[in-house]
Amino acid sequence: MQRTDTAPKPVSMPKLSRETIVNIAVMAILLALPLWASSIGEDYYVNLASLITIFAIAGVGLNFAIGQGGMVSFGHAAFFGIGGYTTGIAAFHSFEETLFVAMPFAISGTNQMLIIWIVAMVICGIAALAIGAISLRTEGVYFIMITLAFAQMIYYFAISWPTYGGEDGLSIYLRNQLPMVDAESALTFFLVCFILLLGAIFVSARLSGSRFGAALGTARMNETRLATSGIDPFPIKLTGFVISAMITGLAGALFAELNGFVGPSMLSWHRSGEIMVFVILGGVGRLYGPVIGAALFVLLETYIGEWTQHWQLLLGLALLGVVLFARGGVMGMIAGRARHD
Amino acid sequence: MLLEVKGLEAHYGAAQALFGVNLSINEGEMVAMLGRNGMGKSTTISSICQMVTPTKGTIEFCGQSLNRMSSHKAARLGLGLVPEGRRCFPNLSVLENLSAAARKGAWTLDRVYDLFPRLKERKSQSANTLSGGEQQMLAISRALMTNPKLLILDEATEGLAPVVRGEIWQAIARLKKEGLSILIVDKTLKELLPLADQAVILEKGESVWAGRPDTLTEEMKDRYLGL
Amino acid sequence: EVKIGMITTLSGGGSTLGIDVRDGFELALKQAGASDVKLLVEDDARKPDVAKKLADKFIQKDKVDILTGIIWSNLAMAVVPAATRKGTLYISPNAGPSALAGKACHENYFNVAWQNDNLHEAMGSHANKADYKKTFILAPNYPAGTDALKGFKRMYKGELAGELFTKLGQDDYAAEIAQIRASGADSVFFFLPGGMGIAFMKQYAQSGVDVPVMGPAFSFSQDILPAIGDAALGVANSSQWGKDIESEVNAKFVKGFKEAYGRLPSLYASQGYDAANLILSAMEKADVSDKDDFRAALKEADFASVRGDFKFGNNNHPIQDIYVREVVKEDGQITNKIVGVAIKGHQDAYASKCRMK
Amino acid sequence: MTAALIFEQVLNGLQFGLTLFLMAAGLTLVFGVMGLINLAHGSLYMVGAFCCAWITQQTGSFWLGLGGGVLGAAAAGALIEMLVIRRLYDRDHLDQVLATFALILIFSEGTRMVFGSMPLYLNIPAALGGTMALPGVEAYPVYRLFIILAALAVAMLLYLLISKTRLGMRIRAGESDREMIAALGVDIKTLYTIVFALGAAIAGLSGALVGALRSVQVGMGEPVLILAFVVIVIGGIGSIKGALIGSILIGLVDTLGRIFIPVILKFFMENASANSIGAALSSMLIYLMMAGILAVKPKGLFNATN
Amino acid sequence: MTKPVLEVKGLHKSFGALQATKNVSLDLKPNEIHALIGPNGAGKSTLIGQIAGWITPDSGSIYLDGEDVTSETVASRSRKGLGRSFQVSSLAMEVSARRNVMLSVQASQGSSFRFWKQTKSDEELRETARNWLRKVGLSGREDIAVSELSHGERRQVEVACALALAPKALLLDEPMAGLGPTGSIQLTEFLEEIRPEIPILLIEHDMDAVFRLADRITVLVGGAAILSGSVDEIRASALVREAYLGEEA
Ligand SMILES: Nc1ncnc2c1ncn2[C@@H]1O[C@H](COP(=O)(O)OP(=O)(O)OP(=O)(O)O)[C@@H](O)[C@H]1O
Ligand SMILES: Nc1ncnc2c1ncn2[C@@H]1O[C@H](COP(=O)(O)OP(=O)(O)OP(=O)(O)O)[C@@H](O)[C@H]1O
Ligand SMILES: [Mg+2]
Ligand SMILES: [Mg+2]
Repeated sequence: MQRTDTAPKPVSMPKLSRETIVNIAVMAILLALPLWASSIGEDYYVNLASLITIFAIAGVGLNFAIGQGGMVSFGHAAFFGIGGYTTGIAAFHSFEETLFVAMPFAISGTNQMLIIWIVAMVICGIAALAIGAISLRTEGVYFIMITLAFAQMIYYFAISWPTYGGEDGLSIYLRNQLPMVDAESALTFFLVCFILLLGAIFVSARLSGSRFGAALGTARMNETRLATSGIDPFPIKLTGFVISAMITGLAGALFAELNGFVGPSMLSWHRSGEIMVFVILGGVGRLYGPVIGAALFVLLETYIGEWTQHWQLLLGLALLGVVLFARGGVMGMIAGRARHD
Repeated sequence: MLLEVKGLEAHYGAAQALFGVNLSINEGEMVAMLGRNGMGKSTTISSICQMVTPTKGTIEFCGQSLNRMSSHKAARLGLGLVPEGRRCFPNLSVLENLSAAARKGAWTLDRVYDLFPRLKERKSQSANTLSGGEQQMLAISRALMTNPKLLILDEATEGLAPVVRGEIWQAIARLKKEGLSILIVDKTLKELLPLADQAVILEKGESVWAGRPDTLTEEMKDRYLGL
Repeated sequence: EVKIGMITTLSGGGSTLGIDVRDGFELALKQAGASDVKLLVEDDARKPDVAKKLADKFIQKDKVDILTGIIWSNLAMAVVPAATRKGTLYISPNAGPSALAGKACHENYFNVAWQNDNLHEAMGSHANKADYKKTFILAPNYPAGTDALKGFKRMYKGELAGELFTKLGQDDYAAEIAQIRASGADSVFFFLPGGMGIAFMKQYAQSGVDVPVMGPAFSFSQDILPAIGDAALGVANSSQWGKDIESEVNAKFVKGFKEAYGRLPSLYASQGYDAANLILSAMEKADVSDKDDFRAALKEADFASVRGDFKFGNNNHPIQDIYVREVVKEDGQITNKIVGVAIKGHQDAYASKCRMK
Repeated sequence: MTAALIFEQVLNGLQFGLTLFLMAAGLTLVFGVMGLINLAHGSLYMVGAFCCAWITQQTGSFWLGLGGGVLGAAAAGALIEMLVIRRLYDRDHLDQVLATFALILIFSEGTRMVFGSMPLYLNIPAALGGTMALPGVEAYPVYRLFIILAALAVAMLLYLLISKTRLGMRIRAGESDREMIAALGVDIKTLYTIVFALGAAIAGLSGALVGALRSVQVGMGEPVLILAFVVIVIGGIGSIKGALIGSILIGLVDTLGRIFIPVILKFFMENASANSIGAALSSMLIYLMMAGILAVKPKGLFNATN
Repeated sequence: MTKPVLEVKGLHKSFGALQATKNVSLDLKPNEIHALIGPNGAGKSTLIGQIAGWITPDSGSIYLDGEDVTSETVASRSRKGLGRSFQVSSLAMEVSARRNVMLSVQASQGSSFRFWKQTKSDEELRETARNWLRKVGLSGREDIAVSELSHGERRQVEVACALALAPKALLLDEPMAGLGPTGSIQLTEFLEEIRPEIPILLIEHDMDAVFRLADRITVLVGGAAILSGSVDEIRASALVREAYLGEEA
């Protein structure tokens, strides 16, 4: 029924779309730089790459909620922080050789990362189940604000809870351990983070393409449609929210390991905003968007900070430029509008 | 000449929707725009009202070129739009819908209420809870309240009960008799054609025929309108 | 050559403290004409993880010998334990959390300012001297706040008219002031750093309550006094330094600071100045590449502190006199004047928990 | 604890709530009416306070400063509307969050570059200094009463503007369908600039008024901003009435909570822990209340649409 | 007598002072098209809303295949076999027509909590969706985003979505609205075709279609069902002429 000026797309589509090429390039650079830096003994850059990777995982988590389920959470710092505190508290008890809970059964601390990750994700999942069950009754801006409210509650709780340091936070004196590898080594730790990032992206992609993903995506686009098709939106969205929180929680646990420190600033609304910035900068709903977003943000923050004391002004201008002139984030700018088959 | 459109082309993103539409309306005339689904009738209307920016062609209204004019300025020259899908302001009451954009002139609240008494009954109800037909009446009235020189009706009788449809046709006939110029798109040719002074047929985004409605042959109706 | 990495707060809330520390530090280097010191300064924006990242950068990339500059306890806790454990020296020009003075003390960590509780303890001791019997005390509900009230109570012998923890960042104190009025207190001690203190003092002055107020120097330091204005006049506050301490080095510092930056120096500037001078004094005695030597030289604290006598205790925290200052107007400018000594040769309460000798 | 003290605390809560309302009013106007999440609203509050403090310092007149604060914020608002905000109306909330987050950074750093890092001096005018006796309260600061009155006046004017004037109708119409209201001949672009500047002016007013009570420093807008968001969400976005009720509710709950929770806890536990747990609880209280209200009424207490 | 597939008993609904549904009882039998007509604002959409579960009735009950579903959610009614279209299309606009239909197919096949298998390579799911789209006359348009389809085509997608649920009963709210003459005729023929399998409760202002399709017509005025009967009975009623049809009958 309509004509187009130019022939739409060449018939023999090249196998790799532009987005795929960008994705591969970004991941290759993210992997190659620390390998190179480590080879010349500059662990600082390796840690910087780990930081980007960890932020990217947090972003992948939030992106699943926003990009797939349309749940714009302004409280994901809660999960990031809970993941972090799980690590911090486990390490604290393991270091002090005290028990976390004595009654009704004894739970001691641990310094095994694998266990900590699982526990952190489970706790985040439970927290998200509770927060989501209440928050998902609301929508739009109300959802943004109620998630913020829950995060703020946890933030104030952490600040005034003396056992684990309150505002001063908790130091992790020794990085926790992984079986068979030396997690203290910057490069090894980076590789672990990188593999987890790949895992998070893979899981997120798989889920998005599944029947569950189809339902979740429809919940974002048109909830009425979803219900009319016979699928209750609420449990679908809640499940999506929980999965998203668990991924972000894992990132929090890694962040604590990287810094050797946890504190309430992991839970603050600025942190929620930053995770959201990673997602938007990279491009909402783009699988690898958060990687680009996190990399860009960390690099801007690090390098503008070196130039000038007024780096926040430049950072602000840079962010503003991206929103105004690169619709759909950096990925949108490079690879065009998102396509859903 | 009240409105003159020449060689109009328009795009949605990369996809071209209009490929050259010509259309002219004289003072006091009622012109029907005909065509099957998706042939570009609504797009032509949006282009006239500057809601879609034409990529080619000229639009002249009251001797003034509308090209590149912003939508509100074009409207103030005297375009009164009843859009496809009604688009009443859902969060405003009926009364507020009517008065928000009203401009001085012959059409007043009383006259509109006279035309559609149902609206008076519902004047403080918010528009999102009106029934479909009530919303349609509201949309027409809202356009009248701006006291336009040219009333543009896009599918103004869609989804209306037969009696109401009858009423609306009567109202349109009355408006025409009072000398209001009208550009109209509607499915029900049975009621439309007897009223119209001129008709234009769009086919795939192009105006392919223009003339008096009674000169429309059955063969053309079949070919262009699917009757 | 000695490479020093300074991580401090130069943007966002509380940046005046960081700026003063930096300026004081740079002034000392300039006055000493130290050409063999390379100072790198970066802004932590008051975020623990940024501070941590900067510390990594200074240690791993720039290979600095000494770190310094952190203002806030929570940032110090994020940076110091790991850095000192890895063998980097850390000289604190401000934050002195109790953990680092006690159980978690470390030979590579030196604090030239105070242990966090010091000024509060001094104020408690001052309250006894001023013969206050019923003091109302308040602080924000976070570790520094609870430590502050603990510190005050450690010395104070009178009875408490009330004890309140406020929300961190709170800026309306009408409700608290009403409680003070109703409590029948004969004095008020508060620890509300930054904007919280400004808001409290202004509102207190407007409230018509005329019970005398006292607090640590933080709410009356030169960087915020002008913002409080006349409402601060007459308030007693404790500080280990004052610009009117009579010594050659202090005069040189105050004059130099005014000339270089066009404003009066604050307590924080004096701490930055002392930190730099401490490092310079050690550099004269030892080479920084020999860690043990250099540490020993630092511990001797053989430098002229702007506050007068200064030495380190077993936990590398100062043993020092703490003064009582009063807010006054001098030539139309609001500032502090020393009116007495609150406590002499004071050492912090955590020193005994530190394993070091 | 006496009845008089409780009454005074209620008054304090009310007053605290109304200062919040001043901030929330402009926010809900822009947020509800134009559908824009403006995180930079706190920056406009800061601009108002800084302009007021600076002009007061230069001229010695608080009232000139107040006027300058309002105008300065309005001008800043109009400027960012035309340069930035205008491009965000038809974007989703995410883009708005990011862009206005960027504006916060720009404003904060810009203000620091102009005025330096030190807090500025701004005190209440002598005419409004001092206290007066109220029934049940022996001495209540006059300035706080003045703020109460100012907030109520703003509430009244805004309510009338939005719900009773044609300007208000057009603004609301634009919220649901900008394209359509423009097609009916309303210059929605200019209208929105005006509304945004109006919202900014109210933020500036509250910054100037409240700044004299608190501290005028970079970043002063952020804590208030979050509270103001809480207020308008509780009240129902876009509803001036909701913002008013919401802010009073928050003011009362926060004030009474932080005073009485420790008192109540002291019945159950020793003093020190009652104090710190009470403080912890009361800082979480308003968020707890917000979650509770939204769980029951997901669109706030007074939703403007429906 | 055959058992009705859908039965509504004594339904009441008020919006404030306005009584939008007044004691309405009606049923839908197998193999029939039951048309619901009435003036604008008579409460037809409100009635459909209550049957589908979007609006909670003040009193009365709704039975689907003999089971009381009055307190069930929208989704569960859909799963139990109630398909519907909306007066204004409600689809996921950003994705293709096929994706919209696939969702209904997937729901009809059971739980959506399947996390791993990719729908893209689920040929059966895609094929089924394609079949439904072909049935409503949208072959060749499956992979176009709904936002790029015309008004009329969207209506067809919506009907396909409803059919894909393999419903026991179909609620169609003005499916002809926005369709040109050709489209209306096609859709009429199609509904004719599925009538033997799926009974339809049809709201429509297009009287040509109603008179051609309906086995039974119920007239709703002011929230109440004032008359129910065959096409001829309704055409003949003076009351209906006056309240609704006007000159058109
Ligand atoms: N927002 C849009 N984006 C992309 N394409 C569009 C958009 N609106 C319409 N089109 C396309 O433009 C063409 C013309 O559509 P238009 O709505 O003008 O037709 P019409 O004659 O009004 O049809 P109908 O009778 O169905 O209302 C159609 O092919 C349609 O698919
Ligand atoms: N949420 C509501 N609040 C108040 N009144 C409402 C609400 N929903 C519907 N109404 C009113 O109930 C009446 C019935 O509306 P309904 O949409 O059911 O009519 P309808 O028969 O479908 O009309 P149409 O054929 O025009 O679509 C109308 O007068 C409408 O204004
Ligand atoms: Mg059309
Ligand atoms: Mg209807």
